[in-house]
Amino acid sequence: MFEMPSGAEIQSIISILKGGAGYFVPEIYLSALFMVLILLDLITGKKNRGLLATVSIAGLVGSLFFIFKQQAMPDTQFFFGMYSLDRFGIFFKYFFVASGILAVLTTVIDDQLKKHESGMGEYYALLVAMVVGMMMMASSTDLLMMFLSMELVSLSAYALTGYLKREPRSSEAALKYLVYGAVSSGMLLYGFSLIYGMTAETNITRISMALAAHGYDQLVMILAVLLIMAGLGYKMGAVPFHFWSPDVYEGAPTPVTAYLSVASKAAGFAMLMRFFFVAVPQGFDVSASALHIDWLSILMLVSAASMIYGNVVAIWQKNVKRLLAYSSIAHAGYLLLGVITMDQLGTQAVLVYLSAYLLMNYGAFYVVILIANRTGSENLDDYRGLGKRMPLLGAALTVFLISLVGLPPTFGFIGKLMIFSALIAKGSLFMWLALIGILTSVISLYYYMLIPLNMYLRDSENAEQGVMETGMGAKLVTASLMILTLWFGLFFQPIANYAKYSSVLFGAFLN
Amino acid sequence: MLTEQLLSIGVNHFLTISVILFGLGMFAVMTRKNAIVILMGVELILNAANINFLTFSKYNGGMEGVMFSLFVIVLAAAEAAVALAIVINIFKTFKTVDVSSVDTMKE
Amino acid sequence: MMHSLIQLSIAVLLLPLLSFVVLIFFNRRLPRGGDFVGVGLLGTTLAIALYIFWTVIVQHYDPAFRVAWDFTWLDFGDVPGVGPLQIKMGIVVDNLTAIMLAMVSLISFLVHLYSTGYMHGEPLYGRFFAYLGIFTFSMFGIVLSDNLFSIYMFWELVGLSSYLLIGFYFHKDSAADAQKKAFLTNRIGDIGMWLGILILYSQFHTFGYQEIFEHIKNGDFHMSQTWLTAAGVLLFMGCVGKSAQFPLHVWLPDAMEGPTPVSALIHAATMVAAGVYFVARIFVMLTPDALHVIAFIGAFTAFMAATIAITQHDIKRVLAYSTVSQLGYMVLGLGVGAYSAALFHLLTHAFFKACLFLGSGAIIHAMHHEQDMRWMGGLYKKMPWTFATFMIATLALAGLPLTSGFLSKDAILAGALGFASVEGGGVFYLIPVLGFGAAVLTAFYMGRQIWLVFFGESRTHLKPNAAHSLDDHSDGDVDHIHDAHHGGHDHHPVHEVAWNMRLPLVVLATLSVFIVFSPDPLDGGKGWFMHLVQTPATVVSVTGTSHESAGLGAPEAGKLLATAHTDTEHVEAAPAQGHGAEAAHEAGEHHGPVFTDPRQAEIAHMTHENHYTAIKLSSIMIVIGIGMALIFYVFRIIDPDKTAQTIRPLYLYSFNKWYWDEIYDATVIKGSMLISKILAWFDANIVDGIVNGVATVFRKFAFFNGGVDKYVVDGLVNFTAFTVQTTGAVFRKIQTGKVQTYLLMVAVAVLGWFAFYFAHLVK
Amino acid sequence: MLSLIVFLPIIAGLIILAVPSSQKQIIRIVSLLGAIGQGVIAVLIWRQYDPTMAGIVAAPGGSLAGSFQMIERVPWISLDLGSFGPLNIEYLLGVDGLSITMVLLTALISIIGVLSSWTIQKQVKGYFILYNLLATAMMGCFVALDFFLFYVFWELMLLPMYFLIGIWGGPNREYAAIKFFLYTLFGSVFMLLVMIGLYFSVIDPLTGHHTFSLVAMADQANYIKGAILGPDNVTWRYVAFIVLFVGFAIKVPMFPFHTWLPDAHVEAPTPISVILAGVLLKLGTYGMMRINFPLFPEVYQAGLYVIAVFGAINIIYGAFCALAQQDLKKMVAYSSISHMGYVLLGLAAANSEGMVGALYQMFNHGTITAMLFLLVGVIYDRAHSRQIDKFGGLASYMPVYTGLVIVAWFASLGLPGLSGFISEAFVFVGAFSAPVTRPIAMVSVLGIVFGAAYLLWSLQRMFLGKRKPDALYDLEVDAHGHEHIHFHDWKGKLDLDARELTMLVPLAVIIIALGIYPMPVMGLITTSVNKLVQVLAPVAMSAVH
Repeated sequence: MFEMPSGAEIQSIISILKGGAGYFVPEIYLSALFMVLILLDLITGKKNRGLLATVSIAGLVGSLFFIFKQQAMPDTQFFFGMYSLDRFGIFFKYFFVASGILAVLTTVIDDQLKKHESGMGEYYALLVAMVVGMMMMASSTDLLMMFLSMELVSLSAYALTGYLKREPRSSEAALKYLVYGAVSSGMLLYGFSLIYGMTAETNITRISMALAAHGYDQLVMILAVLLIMAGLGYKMGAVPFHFWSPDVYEGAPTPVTAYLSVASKAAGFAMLMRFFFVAVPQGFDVSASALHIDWLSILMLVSAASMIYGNVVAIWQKNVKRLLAYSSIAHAGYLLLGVITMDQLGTQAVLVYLSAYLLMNYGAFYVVILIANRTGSENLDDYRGLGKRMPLLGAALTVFLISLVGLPPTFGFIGKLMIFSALIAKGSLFMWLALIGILTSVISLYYYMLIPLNMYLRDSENAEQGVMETGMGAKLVTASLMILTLWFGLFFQPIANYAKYSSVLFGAFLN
Repeated sequence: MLTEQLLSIGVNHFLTISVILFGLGMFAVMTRKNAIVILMGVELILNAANINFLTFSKYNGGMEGVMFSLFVIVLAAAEAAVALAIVINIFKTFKTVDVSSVDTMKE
Repeated sequence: MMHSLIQLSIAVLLLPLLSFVVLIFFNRRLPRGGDFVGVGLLGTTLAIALYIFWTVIVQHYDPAFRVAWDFTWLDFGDVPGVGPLQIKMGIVVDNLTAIMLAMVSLISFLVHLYSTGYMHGEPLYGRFFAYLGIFTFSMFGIVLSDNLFSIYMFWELVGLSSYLLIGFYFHKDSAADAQKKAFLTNRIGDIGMWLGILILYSQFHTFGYQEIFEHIKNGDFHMSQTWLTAAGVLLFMGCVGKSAQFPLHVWLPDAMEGPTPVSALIHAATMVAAGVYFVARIFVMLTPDALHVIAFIGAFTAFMAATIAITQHDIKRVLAYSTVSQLGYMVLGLGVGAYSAALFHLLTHAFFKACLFLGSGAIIHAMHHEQDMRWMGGLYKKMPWTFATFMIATLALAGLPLTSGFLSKDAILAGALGFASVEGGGVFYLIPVLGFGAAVLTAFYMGRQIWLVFFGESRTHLKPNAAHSLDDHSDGDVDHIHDAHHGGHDHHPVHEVAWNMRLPLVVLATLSVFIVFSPDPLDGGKGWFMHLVQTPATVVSVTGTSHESAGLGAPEAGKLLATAHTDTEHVEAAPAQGHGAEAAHEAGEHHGPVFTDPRQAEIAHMTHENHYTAIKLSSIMIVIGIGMALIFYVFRIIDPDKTAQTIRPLYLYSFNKWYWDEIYDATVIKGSMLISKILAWFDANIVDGIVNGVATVFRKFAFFNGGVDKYVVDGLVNFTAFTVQTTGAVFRKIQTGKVQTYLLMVAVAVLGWFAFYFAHLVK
Repeated sequence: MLSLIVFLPIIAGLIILAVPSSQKQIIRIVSLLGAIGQGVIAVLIWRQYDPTMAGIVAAPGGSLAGSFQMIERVPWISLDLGSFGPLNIEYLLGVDGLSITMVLLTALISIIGVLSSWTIQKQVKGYFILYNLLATAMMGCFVALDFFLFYVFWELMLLPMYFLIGIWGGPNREYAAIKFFLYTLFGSVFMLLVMIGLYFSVIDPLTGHHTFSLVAMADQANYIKGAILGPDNVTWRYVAFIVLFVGFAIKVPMFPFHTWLPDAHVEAPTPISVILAGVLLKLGTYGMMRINFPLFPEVYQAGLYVIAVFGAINIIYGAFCALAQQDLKKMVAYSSISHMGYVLLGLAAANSEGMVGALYQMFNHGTITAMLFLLVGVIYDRAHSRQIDKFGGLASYMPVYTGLVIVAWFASLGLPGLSGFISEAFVFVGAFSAPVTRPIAMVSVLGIVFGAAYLLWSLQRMFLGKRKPDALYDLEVDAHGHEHIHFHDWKGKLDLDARELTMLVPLAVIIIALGIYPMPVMGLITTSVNKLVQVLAPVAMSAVH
């Protein structure tokens, strides 16, 4: 039934591919970087840490150039509609590269990884691979591409999580992550298959057309959406698909934790928004049932659950990494609020919130790593009296946490402001969600403040009280992150405007 | 006779099978202790999806389904590789491949 | 252009303040504690006050004399709904003011002088004069105020100074208690007064007397007449507190904890009279109903206090209760409409009661701070001057003819009789009856006091373990005077006091003789006072309308008032004119005012009618009283102690001051303390987290730093904390650490969700 | 001018940041200079201020210049929100009658606070940095006319306060600090929602865009029909009002949201108590007058009675609780609850007398309570105890201290001639003149007695009566037979020393002066308050007379 394509056809295909490649430069470039890193690792022996780090940072920074060049290009779809180039995607490309750079920076200061005996080659390679994968997650417009990119991210993530082979918690985290991830992606895949079955299409734009044209069976659609939500929810770490995240965040090497909690979550959101805004923008037709059933209502429940669950459970944590893990679940909930409004303002809000989250969460983890290097512990009780012993870090961490709570004058506050603005702009429709968000953020204050509470209000039992010195570079990074968090808290115009500019998805029509 | 029966096999049959496979996979994943068996369960899930894709691409026409299943198979292989590495590592550190006994981090 | 009298009276007002300021800051640096500053400044004040008195009273001898001056104190700008609103402060000088100024400054000066002797050697000698200074200042303030707001301010300021002076021996717990009691009791009265002021302000947006009276006259009072009565009664509550009327009289006797000069100045002559003065100021706006209340309270107080006075042992307490009783007379007088009589009594009483207190002070001084009359006696030889003056004052107090007291008290009683006959009702005769009863008792207890103190043998030696009981008047703890004074007092004989304490006695005694006030020893009405201080015409319309217009909407009530006013005039035209004519005829010899308000006119008339009855009756009463005193104490025909035994319950009832203190303590004080305890508990345990109970429950499954979780519980408000915590605790358990459980959860979630939608779609 | 007075402390803070933490004296002096600078500017502003200009709302034609003064207006943020038009946030400062008094108060209290912080020895550097941050935030709240800016300052106060209580506080400080933080945040997060809602409901007549400007929001004409808080959306307007009110009421603090206050005060170090009682509480009522009431006048009118009831509860309830306290500082804390009740009552009167009384009470309560807490601090420094019953007869040994205590105590119980009386009096005058609140006013008058009761009682127990021989101090008799007491481990002067006098005497002078002639302060506020009353009660106005 399939007849072979003629030579001419093959020619045309190749030319099309060539044409598309022009829009694909950053990804190609980063894949190259990936290769380079592996080769470097093979060539240079064990003593290559500094080298690899520098190369990967240099490479990542270089990629920014190509991304920048893409801004001039018109929004388009290529590779037979498999992949798209639009402002939304570009924003996330910047985002992931930035997070990649930060990941490298956090890696180089982490003592755990320094002590890691078998080299770091694959580590940086995998890091870059993840960047590529996430970029593709953000830009792919075809179910197949989405699945592939997501798997790419997941596989590298498993490996990175289990990178500390001697560390039981690391391995355990890897195992859980793996099993959980595999099943979730399996569900996602099954959901995709159902969609494909209903529409005979894999390109999301055409899917939405098909859905609009021929209609579909409600029940199957719901099943498909639920399964897809399971897959995406796992990437975003949203209740009730979050279960992996606390354990993985706790077990993984801290830089990886930071990376996962920010970047792969963001990738999940990018994909979520693209899929739902483009493939099923109108939700479902509600005529079918009295109860207003559509994917929006599912998202609402997910987001409410995430906000409540994440914050409430975080109160109980005494391990800082785990605490931040739970809080990241809550933040997924806040981000979903922006998605629910399903308009440009909401998208803009999500983008702003994400960039805020990038700064503050990375800042927090950065300081946590620095502290862990000194005290060798991530337990809340071991933070006692640290405020006096490392003044800068203490202050910085406090700022990041305040920002995570969402108090002015920090970037986090702006994120919350935008999100809630988006909600309230919709009138009283989403007010109850806004209320949940507000109240849970009060709860979040409590557990976030536990850290400064221990750092400043309590004195450590152990005798030595001297000031703990940290490297100049580390101090510099911390300080700059802190200043940025504060600066954008007061002058967020550029970022917010850029987010507005970027809140345009190919093939999606947001009011 | 036989051919008729073969011809009378429709989408539903395939879908039923895939659902069964999916269910079996989930069941295996949730109940089996041995990590390897769990991975098998994952394979079942993926292949259930594959069956869907192939069925749909057969009955809707078009190649996307076939492509999809091909890539899935490839990915499954890759995933298995990573998985095995991790499982081996687990065995090294925990001296067991019983997933349910690997629960030092909780709550 | 400010009237010269105003300037002078401002000087009068401020000089004592100056004395206060100087002394409070520099008393330690100045020689002799700077007492000369106080005395000197007060002397000047006295001179000025007397000059004012001379100009006002003697030069223009005119009932209607009045100069006023005011300035804008607060400017509220153009208030929405009211228009331009200014709060003015000002002073008014009329006959009454001039008289009060003279009286207050005179007594104050004498007390200053007296204190230089009496308080000599006190560690806080200088500060004492400072306090006297601020008291005098605030007292002048009350006298001169032309509006309710400023009088209220000075009202509380005298409260403060009395607080400070009562507690002058603050190291004595009794004194500390007394000062607190005095201030709080007064505050209760002030609440009423303040509410009264508020009622008036809320209607007229002004505090000035004249404006308010004008408005009322014009029927601008837009609430029901009942409110006006209420306003009157409430304002009167201020007087109840300050002038120690029942039920707020309890503080005055305790106030005797203060130094005796203070008792003389503040708690006998001036401050306590301020209440009466204030009622006189607002007299014209008091509705008949309000006046009835006032009359009854006055009468009851007069009688009750007298009954208590007869059994007290402490020389000062007897005088204190007699003060309360006499104030009762004055209030009674105002209540029955005997306006000028009451104020007349205020003046006379000020002099003879001050004289009595200073005399008792001299005695106490001489007796080395012995205050119990049971251990005195036979002093008339040793202290002739004191005895003489004390005697005159006593007679005045008892109200014997030829004394000032006779004139005023008799006028009041006459008024009471007149009032009763006008009101007609039998119950109203209770007032004169109580009045005369009090007269008997007054005569009796004063006779008793004179006898116990001055006659018979000295009973000092009879006192059980003297040394000890001296110490309960002065805890030997941080007290230097008493070392100075009764260091081995047995050796020193009792002797007459020095000139600076004797002079005031003489002056005051002289002022207790009838001739000062009236040429006719039997009729104060012929005197200058009664002429110059005449009952002002009321501004409220007559009785009856109050009931009709009660409960009507504001404007209607206003109109109705106006009409009612007019037609009542029609109705009562005849009698009003009748009495008016007679009153006018009386006016010929009595200079009595002519009233438009028939009720006032009638009362004035009947008062005059009853004048001689009153004289006869009261003389009889006094004779009875003194007679009994003689029977009991001089001739000892009946042994008072035996009698006390036979009528023990009555005796105790009187001796324990009708148990008012106990009653109040049991109800008011204990009550509020209880409430406060309850509320505080409520605050600590209920409001601050209904959770605290829950908290304990919750701590059981808190595994986290015992302290910290408590913070959440109490910190997050009430049940929120609990919910948050528990849900957290429950959800936590979901995270079992077993990846397969997680997957199960996800599967369950997805399937459950699907089932939910399935159910909704398939039906 | 205003920017300077707002950010001067921050500048001081930055300078301190550069100073090595060993140089305690320099740090103190720097922040003192900062505070004094603030004071000087405040006085300059006061001199320049024209009391005839009303403020509250924009002058006819929508220009601020006609009604507010010392306006500073800089575009801050301008975003494109697509279909919602541009988001404009302005850096908008200005003063009117409501703020000018509070600015003066804040400047004064800041100076006092620095002086009384002199004795802080622990982590001086950090302390003063936070202190200056706090000072900036407070001042900012009072001069900000842009809701967003106000909110930023408002939240900015929380963190320094948290640490100042939490690090330098008493034994139970952690609890008090987190409690304060959570309570106040709970109040303010709702404010965030309302703020956004208002933003989408209000159009600035001049630009035609949505705006955060409080002045524009105060004019009901600027609200869009159909918007979430539009004039026709009654339900949400009520909700918004209540939410805002609770937010501010927590700061006031109003029963039943007051329980953070006693703990915070008891644990906080003296200067922080002074700031807290002197300025922060006023922010609650200021917020009501500036934001809560003018933005929702009709809801306010509907709620007068309730507000008044809560005011009365505060007055009586606070007084009763104070009566039962053993800890002197706790008693003072409850007394401020009681006194803020007067402010609420005055606000509920909705007429000029009441509002002027309330605003004036805010100022006076600031000075008086500051003095009270300073005095408590003095005795605590010496005796390391605040248990009322442990003292007795102190008047004999600390006459100057006792004198000032008497001034403060009597000012607090509203003695005429001292500033507290005037404000309380006019609160009552106003509340009684308004028919709605009349009955409540009559009840609240009881507060006068109970106020006197707890103050006099504590005065008696601590300063009068017999000296209680006690572990706090021992006694020695000198050659002249005069007795002196010595507090254990207190080396300093027994009676007040120079520094304490420099803090206390000015306050006493202000209290007395403003008690005798209030116009210097009252004259500033009357015009604005009259305007405010007009804005709040366009209907009720004609009804009064």
